[in-house]
Amino acid sequence: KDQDDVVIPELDDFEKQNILDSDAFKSFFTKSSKVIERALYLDDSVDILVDYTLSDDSKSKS
Amino acid sequence: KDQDDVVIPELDDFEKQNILDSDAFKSFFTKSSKVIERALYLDDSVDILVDYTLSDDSKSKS
Amino acid sequence: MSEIEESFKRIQTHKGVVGVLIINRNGSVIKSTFDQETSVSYSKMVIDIFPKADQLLKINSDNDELSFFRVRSKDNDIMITPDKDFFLLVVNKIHKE
Amino acid sequence: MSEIEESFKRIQTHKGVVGVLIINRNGSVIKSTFDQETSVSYSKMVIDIFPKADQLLKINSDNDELSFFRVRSKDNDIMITPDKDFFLLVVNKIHKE
Repeated sequence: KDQDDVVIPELDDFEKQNILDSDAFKSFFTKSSKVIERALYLDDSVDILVDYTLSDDSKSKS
Repeated sequence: KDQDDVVIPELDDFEKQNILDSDAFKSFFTKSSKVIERALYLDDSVDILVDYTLSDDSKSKS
Repeated sequence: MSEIEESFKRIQTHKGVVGVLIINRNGSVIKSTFDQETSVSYSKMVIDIFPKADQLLKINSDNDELSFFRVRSKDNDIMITPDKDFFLLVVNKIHKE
Repeated sequence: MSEIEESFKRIQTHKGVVGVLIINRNGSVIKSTFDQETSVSYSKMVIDIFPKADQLLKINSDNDELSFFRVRSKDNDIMITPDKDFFLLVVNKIHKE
């Protein structure tokens, strides 16, 4: 498989910290974490894979 | 590209109709359409890519 | 009009929905509101992506079947529901109220 | 604790969240709550899937950048947000109330 041939470059702790401290990363994470948090809260309130028109019995079984 | 080498078998109208009339398809579509409809209604009510903490000005621009 | 037809129409006419595509696991188009070329383009991408998306889910959980796939851009939303035989794909234009 | 750290912790400790992974566009792990092997497995899959998911979106809309990716099974939810440099991946166990 192609995938097994892919080599993921490994970063050392210094390189990781430099990235975490960068403006590019902070900008990315500030925006992206909000999207994920909204998605998580949405997930908590409604599960689109659950059929709410079913009786409680059916729902428990599925 | 691999993708361009993929050959999608083409069905004639008779074959399509047979599939559409099958129990396997009806079962699939009944379940799947409900998931999609719930997802669409959810999409209408909240857009997770929109930052609701921004002022209306920022929101309009984005 | 059958219940299936009614469901299809409801999705198709939902505000913002640009198109609806149904394919089988071989990628053959069963029903589509897109033109032929667009349908085949989507179909090829779907049968290419789905095994990989399935693998992604299985990294952390062995027996769990992929039930829903979604990609969003600012303006577009593509949703796909699979079963063992078929895929239902819906393209939705995000509308801002 | 920085705002970044706080956001990371909030996501990590959200009910049902199994793990959080941040990688760059080369797939290198920048931060992760998963073990090394799992992190690399997810990373390889993400950088394999994303160009294809991006292509899927571009079938019907040229200039639209992929902003959110999601795959659901009955019990698991994998969400990924990208930008031009990074990917944030969160695995959530679906809990039924």
